[in-house]
Amino acid sequence: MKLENMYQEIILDHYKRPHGKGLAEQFDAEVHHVNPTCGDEITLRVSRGADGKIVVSYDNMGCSISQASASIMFDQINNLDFESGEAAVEHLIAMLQRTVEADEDILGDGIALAGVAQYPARVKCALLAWMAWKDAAIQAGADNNESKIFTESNKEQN
Amino acid sequence: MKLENMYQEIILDHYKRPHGKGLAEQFDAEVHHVNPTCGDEITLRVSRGADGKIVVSYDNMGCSISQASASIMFDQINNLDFESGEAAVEHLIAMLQRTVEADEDILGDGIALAGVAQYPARVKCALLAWMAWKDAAIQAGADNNESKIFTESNKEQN
Amino acid sequence: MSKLDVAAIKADFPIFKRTVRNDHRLVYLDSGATSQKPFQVLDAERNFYETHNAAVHRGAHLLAEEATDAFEHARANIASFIGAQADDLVFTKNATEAINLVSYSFLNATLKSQRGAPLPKGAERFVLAEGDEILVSEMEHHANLVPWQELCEKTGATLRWIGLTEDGRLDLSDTSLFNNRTKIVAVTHQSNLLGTVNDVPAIVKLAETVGALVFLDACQSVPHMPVDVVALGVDFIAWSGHKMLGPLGIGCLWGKSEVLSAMPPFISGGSMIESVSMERTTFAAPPKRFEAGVPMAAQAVGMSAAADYLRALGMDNVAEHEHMLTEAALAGLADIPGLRVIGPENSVDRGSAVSFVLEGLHPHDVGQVMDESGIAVRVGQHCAKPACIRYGVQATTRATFYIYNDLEDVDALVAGIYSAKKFFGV
Amino acid sequence: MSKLDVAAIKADFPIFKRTVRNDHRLVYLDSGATSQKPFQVLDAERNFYETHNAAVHRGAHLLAEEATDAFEHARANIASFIGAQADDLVFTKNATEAINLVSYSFLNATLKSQRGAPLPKGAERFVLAEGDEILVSEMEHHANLVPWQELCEKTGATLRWIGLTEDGRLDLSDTSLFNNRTKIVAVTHQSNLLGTVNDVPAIVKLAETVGALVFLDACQSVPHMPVDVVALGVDFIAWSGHKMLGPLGIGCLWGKSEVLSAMPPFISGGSMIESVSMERTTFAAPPKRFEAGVPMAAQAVGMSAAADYLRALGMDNVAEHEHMLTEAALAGLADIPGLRVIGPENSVDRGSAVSFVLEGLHPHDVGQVMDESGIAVRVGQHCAKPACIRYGVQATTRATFYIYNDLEDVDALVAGIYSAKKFFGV
Ligand SMILES: Cc1ncc(COP(=O)(O)O)c(C=O)c1O
Ligand SMILES: Cc1ncc(COP(=O)(O)O)c(C=O)c1O
Repeated sequence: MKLENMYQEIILDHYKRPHGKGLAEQFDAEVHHVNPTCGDEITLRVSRGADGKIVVSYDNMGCSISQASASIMFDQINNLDFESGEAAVEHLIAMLQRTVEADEDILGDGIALAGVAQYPARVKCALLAWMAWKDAAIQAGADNNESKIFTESNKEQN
Repeated sequence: MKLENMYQEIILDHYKRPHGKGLAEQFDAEVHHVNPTCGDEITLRVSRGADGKIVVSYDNMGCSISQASASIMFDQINNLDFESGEAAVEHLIAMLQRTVEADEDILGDGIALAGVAQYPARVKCALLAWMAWKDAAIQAGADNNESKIFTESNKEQN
Repeated sequence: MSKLDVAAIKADFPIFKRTVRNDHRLVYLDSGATSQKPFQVLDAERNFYETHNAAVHRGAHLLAEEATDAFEHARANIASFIGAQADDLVFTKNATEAINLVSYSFLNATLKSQRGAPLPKGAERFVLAEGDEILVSEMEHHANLVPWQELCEKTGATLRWIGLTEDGRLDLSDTSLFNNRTKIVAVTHQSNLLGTVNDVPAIVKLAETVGALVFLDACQSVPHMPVDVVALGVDFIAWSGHKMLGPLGIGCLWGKSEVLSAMPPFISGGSMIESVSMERTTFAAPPKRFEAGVPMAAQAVGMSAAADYLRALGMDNVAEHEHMLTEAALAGLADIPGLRVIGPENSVDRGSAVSFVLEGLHPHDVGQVMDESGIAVRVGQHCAKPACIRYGVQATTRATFYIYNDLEDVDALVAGIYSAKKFFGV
Repeated sequence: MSKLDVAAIKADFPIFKRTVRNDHRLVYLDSGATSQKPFQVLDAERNFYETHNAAVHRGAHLLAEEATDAFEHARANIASFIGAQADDLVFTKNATEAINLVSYSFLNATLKSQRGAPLPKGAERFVLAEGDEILVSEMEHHANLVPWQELCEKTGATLRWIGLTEDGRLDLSDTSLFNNRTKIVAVTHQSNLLGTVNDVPAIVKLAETVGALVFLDACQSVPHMPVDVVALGVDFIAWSGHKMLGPLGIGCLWGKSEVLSAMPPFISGGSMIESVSMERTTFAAPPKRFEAGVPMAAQAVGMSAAADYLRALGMDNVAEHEHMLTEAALAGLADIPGLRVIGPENSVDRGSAVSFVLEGLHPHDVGQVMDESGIAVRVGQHCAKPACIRYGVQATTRATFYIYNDLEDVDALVAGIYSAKKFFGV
C-alpha cells in the first residue's frame, strides 16, 4: 500500500513524540506560517549566536506530516549556520520534487518524507516548518548575501 | 431572398425621404435614446395639447430600419392621444415578436417592418423611435395612470 | 425513501467511469466544494461552441444572433429555476464575484455620493456613513465575510456578526444586532461547514423592522433544495454554477429589480454602457450594467442545462434524497468512538454537509486514508475559519452528498473512518 | 506567402462544418470580437470535466490533486506563451476584469492608505492624490477607458488622453501628457477598431522618464503576434482567452512580480486569504491574492491547449499570414468607390482589423447584406465610441482576420461590399 510509504513508522514516531517542540523565551526573529487550506500553523523562533549558528524553537498544530517534519527539521538544522540549514531546505524541496535522490547525511530521518512526493497536496505540509525556519533566519539577518531566491507563498503579505 | 422582406421598397422610401424629421422649438419633454451597440441615436421631443393630443418631433442618425421606422412612427402617432399611441407601440412590439398579425389600420406603413422579426439583432432598430416616443410622452406626464409597464432597457440610468 | 434512481443518474456522469487510487471506484463526497457534471451539461456547452459561437450582444450576423439568443434563453431559464425574472439575474464568474458586486456597490455609491458624482435613483440605500453597520454571521464562508470586512476597512463602517449556539445554529437572541445603523444583513442560507439551514424568514423579519437589505448566500441551497426568491423575501441571492452540476466559471447574482437598478456599476468596460465619450459615460440598465466584457455565454448555456437536469429530477426529490443520506450518515457517525460532529447532530433544518473531528487524528490524515480507498472527502477549514475557531477545532473532515450518492457511499464513509482510526492506532 | 495551411486548420474547427443563411459557407470575419475554437481546445476542456474535475487548491483527494495540477500546469504554459513566469499570471474572467483589477488596486490602495489600513510593501505606487493623472488614449476600447474614468470619478484623479492623428496613429507629440503626476499609462497594443499597432517602446520610454506604470491592453495582440512581456518592458498586460482560440469566461492579467506584490486585493473571498478571523484577514501572495473563489480551471486548461495550438503554428507565421490578408483586403477596399478606411490605410504597424464606412450606407445595412451571403462582419462602434467620434463616424463595418481565413475570404468581403452597394443602389 502506497500510503505506508508516506506514513512510515519513523514519521509516525516523530508525530507522536516530536523533538524540540516548545518556544524559547529569547529570540531574534519570530515567524508565523500557516497552510491556509488546512489550517496547519507553526510559530517559529530563531536566535543567532556569535558563531553564526542559528538556534531554533517552535510550536505548531497540524497533521502528522507537518508535525513530524517540524520535529525532523529541529533534529537536522537546529544549531547550524545559515548556509548549511538552507542547503538542507533546498535538498528537502528537491527530494519532494523528485529531482534528487535523498541524502541521509543531509536530511536524517527526513529521507522518510520522500513518500510525500506522491501526494502533491501534502508537500506543503512537509515544507511548512522548513520554510518557516528559512524565513525566520532571513528576518534575523542570517543571510549575509540577502538571498533573492526565497519567495514563500504562504508568507504574510499585508 | 429573405433580405427583401426586411428591406421592402416602402421602407427604403421612408429611409431616403423621412417624414417629419427635424426638431420643434417648443416642447414639454425631450429624450435621447441610443442603441449602444451600433450607435443609432434619436432625439425626440413631445408637447401635449390641451386636448391630450401629443405632438412629436425628432432628429436621428442610424441605419435604414431605425430611420424608416422613425418616419413611420411620425406618420402613425403624431398628434394622437397617449392611449392610442401606446397601443400602436404595443402592437408594433407584438408584431416584431410575431405574436400578432400586423394590423395596417394601426401601423400604416409599419406593417412593412414585419420582415425585421427574422433578424432579432435589428428589432431594436425598429423599436428605437417608438420607445423614445413612449418615454417622452410619459415624461411629459401624458400617462395619467402612470403606467408601470414601461421599462426601457436603453434608457439613461445615471 | 428516495425517489431518485442513483444508478441511472450515475450513468449520466462520465467521471464515474474512471477509477481512482488503487483502482477503487470513486466515492465522491466533495460536492460541497464542486459537483460533478452530467454529459447533458457538457454537451450543451460544447454544442454552443461547435455551432453558435460568437460574442453575444455585439454583432448582427447570424452567429451573433444565435449566440445572444442562447445566452438570454439561458438567463431566463436559470432565473425561472429560482422563481425570478430574467432581467433581475446577473451572470458573474462565481458566487464570490456576485458577493463582491454587492459589497462594491456600497463602496462605489458611498464614494460617488461623497464627490457628488451621478448615481442611479435609489442609490442612497448603498451610501454608507461612518459607524453604519454591516451584519454577517460567524458561520459565513470567507466569500461572505472578507468582502464585508474589506468594505468596512475602506469606509469606516462597522462589521458586526451573529454568533453561533453550541449546536451549530445562529444565535438570534441579541436582536440589538439589528438596529437602525444596519445597512445590510449578509448571511448564508446553508452553512458549507456545519450543514445548518438558517431561518431566513426570521432574519428577513428582523431586517425589515430596521430597513436593512438582506443578502443570502445561496451557494449551498440552490443546488440542494427548492429555492423561490419571492417566497424567501430577501433582496439578493448569489450562487455558483459549478456546485449545481454546471460548468466552472459562472455564478449568479439575483436581486430585486428596484434594488439592482439603484446600484452603480462594479466592473466597467464594454457592453455595460449606454454612451461613452472621453469625458463621460452613462450606463445600461441591469443586468447588463453589471456584465462588462464578453460574457461566459457557453457556461450560461451549460448552467441552464444543469437547471433543466435538476428540474427534471425535482428539487423536492433532491432534497429528500440528501436528507435520507444525511440521516444515515449522522447515525453511522454517532457510533464511532472519539468522533465529534461539528454542526447540528440531528437532521432537522440541516443540509447534507457533515463535518466531524476525530480525537487524536488530524483531518488531513483521515482524508488521506480515505482517499487511498477512493473516498473523496474534503479536509481543512472549508473557507470557514471563524466557525472552526468558534468550535475549537483547527480543521475538520467533511462529507457532502448529492444526487449521485447512495447509501453504499455512506457505508463507505463510515468504513473509511474506521480504517483511518485503525491505520493510526487511535 | 503564408506558411499556414488554412484548409488543414479549418478542419480543426467544428463550426466550419455548418452553413449559415441560405446555406452559404461561413465566412467568419469577426475574430476581433471572439475567435472560433478548434476541437483540441474543446477536447481539453471536456477531458478535464470528464476525468479530473474537482475544486482546485481546496482538497487533498486524488481528483483535487489532479485538478490543481492541471490548473497550475495551464498557468505555467500560458505564462510561457508570453515569456512570463507562472507566479506572475493571474486568471480573471476576461480582459475587462483584469483591467478593473488594476484600476481597483489604485482605488483600494488609496482608500486603505487614507484610513491607515495595512497595505502590502510598495503599495505607495498605487496611492492616488487629488490631481494625480491617469493617461489613456483616444483609441481605447471601452474596457480600457471606462474603468479609468470610474477611478478618477471616485478619487479626484484626472483622466488625460493621447489624441490620434488623421491616419489613425497615436499622436505622441504632446509629451507634457507624461509628467510627474502621471501614475499609470494605460494604452492598447493594437486597436480593435483601427488596427493600429502602437509603438510600445516609445510609450514605455516616455512613461519611464516620469516613473509611471505602463499597462498594455493586449487583447488584440497576444492572439495575433509574438508577444514577449520582458522585451516589451511594460508593467502589466491583459488579454482574454476567447480571442485566441480559447474558451469564453477566462482572461489573464500578467504583471511584474514586484508590482503585483504591491497591490492590495480586488475581489476577496475564499482561496485568496492567508488567515481569517472575524476581526482581521491577511492575504496570500500573488497570483492567489487576486483569484478569490473557485476558479475557472477547465477554461484554464482549454486556454492552455489554445496556446499550444498557436505555438505549433508559430506566432510569427500567424502574424505573417494575417499581414498578407490585411494587405489584400486594403488593396481590394481601396478600389471601392465611396469607401473610406477608418484607421491606417497601409499595412505598416498594423494588425488585421479593417474598419470602413461607405458613403450613403449605414454599417448595419452593409453588414446585413453581407450576412445574407454568409459573411460575418461586425458593425457598430466596436466598444470604441470615442475613436468613432474622433473620425466623425457614427459606426463602422469591421472585418478581422485570423488563422482560418484565406484570400477567398478577402474576395468574399470585397464582393459583399459591392453587393451591398448594389442592393441599396448607392
Ligand atoms: C482592445 C480590446 N480591449 C479589451 C477588450 C475586452 O475584452 P473582453 O470583452 O474579453 O474582456 C477587447 C475585446 O472585446 C478588445 O478588443
Ligand atoms: C456557502 C458558500 N459561500 C460561498 C462560496 C463561494 O463560491 P465560489 O467559490 O464558487 O465563488 C462557497 C463555495 O465555495 C460556499 O460553500
